[in-house]
Amino acid sequence: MDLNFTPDEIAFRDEVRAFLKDHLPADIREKMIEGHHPSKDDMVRWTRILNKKGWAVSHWPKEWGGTGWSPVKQYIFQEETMAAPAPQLLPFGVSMVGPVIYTFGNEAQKKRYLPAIANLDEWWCQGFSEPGAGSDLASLKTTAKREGDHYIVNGQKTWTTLAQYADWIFMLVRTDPAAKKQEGISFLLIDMKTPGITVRPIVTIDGGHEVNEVFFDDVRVPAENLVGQENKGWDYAKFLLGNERVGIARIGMTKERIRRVKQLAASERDGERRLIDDPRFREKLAWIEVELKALEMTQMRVLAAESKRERGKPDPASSILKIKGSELQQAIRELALDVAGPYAAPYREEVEHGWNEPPAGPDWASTIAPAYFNYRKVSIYGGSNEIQKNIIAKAVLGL
Amino acid sequence: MDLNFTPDEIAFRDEVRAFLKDHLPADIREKMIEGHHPSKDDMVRWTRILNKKGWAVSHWPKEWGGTGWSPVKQYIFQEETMAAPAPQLLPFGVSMVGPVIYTFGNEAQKKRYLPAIANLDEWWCQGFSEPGAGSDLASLKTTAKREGDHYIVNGQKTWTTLAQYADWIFMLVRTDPAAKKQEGISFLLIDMKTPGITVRPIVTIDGGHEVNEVFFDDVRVPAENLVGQENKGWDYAKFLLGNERVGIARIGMTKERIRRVKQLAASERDGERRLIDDPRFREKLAWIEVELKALEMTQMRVLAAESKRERGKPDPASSILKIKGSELQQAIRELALDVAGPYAAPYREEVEHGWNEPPAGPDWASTIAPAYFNYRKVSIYGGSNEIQKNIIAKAVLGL
Amino acid sequence: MDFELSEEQRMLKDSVDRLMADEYDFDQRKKHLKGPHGFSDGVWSQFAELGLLALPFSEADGGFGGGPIETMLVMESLGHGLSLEPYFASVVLCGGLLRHAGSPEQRAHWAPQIASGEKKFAFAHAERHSRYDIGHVETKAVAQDGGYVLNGEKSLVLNGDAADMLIVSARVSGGARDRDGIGLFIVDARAPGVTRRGYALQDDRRAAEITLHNVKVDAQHVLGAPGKAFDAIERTMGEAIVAACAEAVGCMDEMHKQTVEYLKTRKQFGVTIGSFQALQHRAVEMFVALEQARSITMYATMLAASDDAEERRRAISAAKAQVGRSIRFVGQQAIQLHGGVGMTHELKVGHYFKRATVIDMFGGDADYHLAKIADAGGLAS
Amino acid sequence: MDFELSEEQRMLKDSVDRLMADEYDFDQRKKHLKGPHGFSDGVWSQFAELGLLALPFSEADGGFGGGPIETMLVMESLGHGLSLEPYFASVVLCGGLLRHAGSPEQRAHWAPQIASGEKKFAFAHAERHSRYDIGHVETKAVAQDGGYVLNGEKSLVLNGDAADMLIVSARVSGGARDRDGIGLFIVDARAPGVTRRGYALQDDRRAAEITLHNVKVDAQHVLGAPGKAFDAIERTMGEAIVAACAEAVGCMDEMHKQTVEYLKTRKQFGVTIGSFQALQHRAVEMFVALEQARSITMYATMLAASDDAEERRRAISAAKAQVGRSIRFVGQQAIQLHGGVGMTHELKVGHYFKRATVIDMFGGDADYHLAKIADAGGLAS
Repeated sequence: MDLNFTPDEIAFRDEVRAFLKDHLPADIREKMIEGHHPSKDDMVRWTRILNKKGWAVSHWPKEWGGTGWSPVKQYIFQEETMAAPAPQLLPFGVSMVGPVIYTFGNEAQKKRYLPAIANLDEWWCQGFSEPGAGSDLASLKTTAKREGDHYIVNGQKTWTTLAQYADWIFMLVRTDPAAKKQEGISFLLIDMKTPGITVRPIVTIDGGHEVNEVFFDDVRVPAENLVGQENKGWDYAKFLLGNERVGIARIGMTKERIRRVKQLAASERDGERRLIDDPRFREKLAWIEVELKALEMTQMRVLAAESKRERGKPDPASSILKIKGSELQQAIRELALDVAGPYAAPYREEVEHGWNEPPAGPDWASTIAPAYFNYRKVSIYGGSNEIQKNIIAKAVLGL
Repeated sequence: MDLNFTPDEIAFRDEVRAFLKDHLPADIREKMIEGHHPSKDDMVRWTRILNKKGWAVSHWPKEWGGTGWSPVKQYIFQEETMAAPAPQLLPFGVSMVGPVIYTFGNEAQKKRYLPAIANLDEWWCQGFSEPGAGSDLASLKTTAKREGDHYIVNGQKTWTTLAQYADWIFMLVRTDPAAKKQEGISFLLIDMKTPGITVRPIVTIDGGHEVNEVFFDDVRVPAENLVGQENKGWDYAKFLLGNERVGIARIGMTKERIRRVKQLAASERDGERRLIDDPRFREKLAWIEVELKALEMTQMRVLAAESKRERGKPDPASSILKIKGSELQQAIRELALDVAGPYAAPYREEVEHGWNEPPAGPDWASTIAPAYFNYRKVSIYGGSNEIQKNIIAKAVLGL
Repeated sequence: MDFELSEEQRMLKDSVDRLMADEYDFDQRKKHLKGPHGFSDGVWSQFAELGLLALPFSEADGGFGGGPIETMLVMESLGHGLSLEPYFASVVLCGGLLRHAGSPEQRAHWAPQIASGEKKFAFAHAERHSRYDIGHVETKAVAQDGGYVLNGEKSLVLNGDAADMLIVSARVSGGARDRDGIGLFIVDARAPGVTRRGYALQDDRRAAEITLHNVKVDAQHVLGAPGKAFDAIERTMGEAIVAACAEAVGCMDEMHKQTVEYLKTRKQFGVTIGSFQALQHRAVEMFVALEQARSITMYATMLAASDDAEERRRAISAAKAQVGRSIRFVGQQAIQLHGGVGMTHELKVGHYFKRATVIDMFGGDADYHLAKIADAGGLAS
Repeated sequence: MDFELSEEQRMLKDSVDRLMADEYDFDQRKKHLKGPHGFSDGVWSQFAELGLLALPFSEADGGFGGGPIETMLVMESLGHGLSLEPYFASVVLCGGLLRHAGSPEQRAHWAPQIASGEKKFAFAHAERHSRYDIGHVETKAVAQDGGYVLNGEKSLVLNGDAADMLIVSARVSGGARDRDGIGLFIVDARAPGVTRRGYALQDDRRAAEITLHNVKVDAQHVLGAPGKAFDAIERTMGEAIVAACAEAVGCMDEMHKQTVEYLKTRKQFGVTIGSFQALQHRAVEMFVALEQARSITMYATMLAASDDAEERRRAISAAKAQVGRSIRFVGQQAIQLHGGVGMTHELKVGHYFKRATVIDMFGGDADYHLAKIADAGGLAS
């Protein structure tokens, strides 16, 4: 048992750090620190910088641009980029449809799609959730009817993150309405420019536009856009959702937010006293740090065991990472709310290319309440924390 | 809306206080403050003092010794006695079987039993729970078979509080094994000296002996000891359990414990510093006080609505009193554990007539950990807090 | 001890409830929000017609002599409706200052103008580093020509952009946080030297940053004895905190109701999600947190006008602490139990969550008030 | 980064696990408790035979050179078994003092006697008002005839009544809480002037109050440089806290297992209570609290021997804080989910609850350690 990284791993970490220091554009980094969302252009720029270095799709097979890094190195890379802080790569291409295509797609599909994902030449979004389905994903109703060499797609998807920028969408569609729930589902790739697709924004409580509804009205999709076999889509979806767990605790990001909150509390004054000089505040922060350190160790334990497990079959204990990870992401944003105090109240509008002037108080305060509101989502999406507890109760505790 | 007591209520409160000051024996009061259990003799002495004053069974009908006090006065009386602190009257007679007898019993039973309850001439215990039943009370298995003018009782009761002192036990027994669960149950009064009854102590994790198992082996009970009608016992039990809610939050007792913890924290030193000078400790205590004050108001709201409600049909919202009341009883005892710190660890044995010398540290510390352990029970008994939440979900929220 | 409302109180409550029911469904509210000041002048007129704006003033001043209980009833109802009108700023805060610091002449002059809705007021008090300390005033008031000249910056002034009149706190003597030396000044919001920058808050109400540059105040517009205004500010802020607690209770009550309703109707895996025990228990825990907040708010309401300053302060801090913690729990769980749709701007529940969160940040959060109670030696008497 | 045990570590763990399985079922434990010192001399001999008592000493001193990881494995296993033997007092605490403060001669002399089980040690350190401050020493050591004379009162001395030898901390100079001026002295527990009063703890282990009246100590029994012992005490107490955390993890693991097992077998309303979702989720929350405690204990274990004192201290405080909070939650919920039977002396789960609670009170509770981390500027590097 040894907590320390090997010399090789330390050298790797230093290499990643140095790269981030030299190549993460200052304006993007600044935006991330300030708690703003990166723009589409920011995402494209950063992905291409990484792809040029060969690090954009590090966990892919080498043939398609992967690095062959060990799970530990993957972890180090992810933590360091979150801590930088750099934007997280668009997961819909890199972590979701990419692995599905290189695992279940045909050669033509691999050649057609994978390089464009790695370089963010094509922006992907995810067409899984439907209205009213929630955590019961398999209850989906969107249909794809085969007509000659096309599928005709009708239905609606929702919670489609950043669909407003998307060139492509990967979809779960029902191809056999007679089959029972999990059967009769297929996995389709659809060009967002196809006639019959309408994207409607969903504004969230923080005032942001991250998610959308996507409507499909007799959308004609070439049959060659089917991934794998017809009616086997649920298997690919499970594979994809299993992959989604990697880094789900977002420990590096929470660490970065802790540093940020410390810095803000050191800058904000209550009369003459700095907030960070309040012992109660420091103890609350210390408790978040302790829980995060414990979770980091849990993450490492899961990671260390990962190499011995079948790919695509995640450790059910990784549900802990989702539960506690999301709680801590929320806790640090709630503590930031306490730091901003009355200055959390003013609302700052997002305008075309960035933000207008902060209406009152310190510049940094305007993103605090929106982040607090927005991060309520992390215990809801990707299987709510209640669902995660059901999973652990069943799969780990045998209840 | 007016929070204040009426002048009449204030005069009453002052009268109760003055009586307690003059008549609560100093040795009993001391024992209560120190966190020891009152002995059987203490209970008898105190009940008789109250009974002499006419206050032992204040909520009973006047005919049987009641006072005719309003619900508010009943509340004041209960809070003041808890705050004194005086022992709570043995509930099994005063609050449980007494009301069942004067409501459902015949005249002979009333005359036979009620005066002896009021004066604690006869000590009662409760024979409801059975092994394995837990919160599913109606699943009881103890049988009473009619033979001539007797019932023959066989079975086992458990969690029988202070049965070691009891002269009588009131029982739920199954008189019709063919009827479904809640039907076929009768309510019997049994003399503990009847042959065939065995009491076996259950030692709890605090080392105390409060509860017992009681075994019934062909116990012959005169048929006249049946209360009300045969096979209607479940109705009487529901009536009894409804009454049990009065004062269930034990706000006066928690208030008294808060005063005690403040006093201990002011006396105990960490080096040269008193524990009460630690702001974090004081803030934790303040939070308990705030929650208790809120609960006290909730209690008063329930109480104020009480007069308009049918007797024996408690406000389902009173489940809040059980949940939060038990949480606060536990919270203040957990905070006392923090005050005692390392001196919570030594174990002090209870001996025949009191306690041996404290083994280490301050005198008061030896009851702290046992109280912490013992009070875990308050969220379990009388319908666990989980059951209470089920009740509110169904009866109040309609879920 | 009596928790019943009087006949008049019940009528008051019913009238505000009806106004909210009639004028504040979700679509109407969106329309009100587009008004010139982010609220509805029409609804504001109805407030006046119903006598709500006259409520706290004495009958001698043309009011109805309502006390904290009446204010509680109105505020809870406004919380239910998520009202956008500046009742809190104009009537509760500035009405309170007028009552506690104003001379009979000032009250006779201004109370009717607040009561009629003719003049809307705002309390320009907080400053950049005052945080929750109500004695923090750096804005200067210098005596000149029998009146005063004000210079300074006021921040987070609720209703500051729509107000006709401002009540400005400014220091005539002493250091930034001295209790002594604070004065209150009535200033026309359009007076020379007053610059306002208005903005929306997270909960759709509006506030302003206000700069005072050589603003002249006549002697007759000095509210109370200059330098001795702290007590009036403290009493007013105390009453306002309790009123805000009542509004939060209204918000939480709605969040809880909407969540329970959602649990009863939303189906997943073929059953209503309200059949899942873990969610049932969560809903019960929300209910407990709500009822605890409601109870302590009643407690503080009944003590808000007490002359025992110590008792009053503790009760107010107790209320804000409990309500603050309840706000966090009830709000977060309301969103959680609604799942994805709870996160959307299109559902009302998120708007209650935001209003309650802004209230949490008004007048001190739970930690702040727990520390106050702790420093005062605790709550229990 | 590697969480695998070495072959030797796995053998060590298996051997202690087996010993506990063989010797420590509930009935056997009751018997051990009736031994003359409240534990089993037979099991103690087996500890010695398995080499557990020699574990932390260097090979030069006749030990096995085990480090914090080996100690963690043993302590966690002892926690599973609820062992009554004074491993913690004799080997972890006093063995640690000997390692960190002893001269080669002293180590050569005493280590084999601890390792063989021949001599049982106890650390007489805490005093009436020391609470969690390990630098609080009022007991006096006065130089005399080339040795020292000790006078003072020691409290809560784990294994104090069964110990053959005591390591006593006493002050040669300075005030009650000065870091400088503390010495360590090896004293025969039956020496003239030593009075002991033994008693049981809530968790069935034993401790003693010890009075030292003119107790003479020869120069050769002074451990390390007199007056400079604080560092050795701090390192030892740090290692001991981590070892106690590991023991608590063993206890919590058992409480969680037994609770899940109970949920699977206990029936109510015709079904196993483990089918109720609210109880399932509670069991999961216990699992999360347990795994967090396990993880942070591993973290502190791996840093317990670090030469970076700041990093070491923070890691130890982090572990004790997380483990303390997990103890409260897991313990309380284990009892709650067992219902009435969980309250009884006859079920093992309550005994784990008590042991864990006593561990919580050793070396500082969660609040104490969080304050330490906060004062050090936080945890993150």
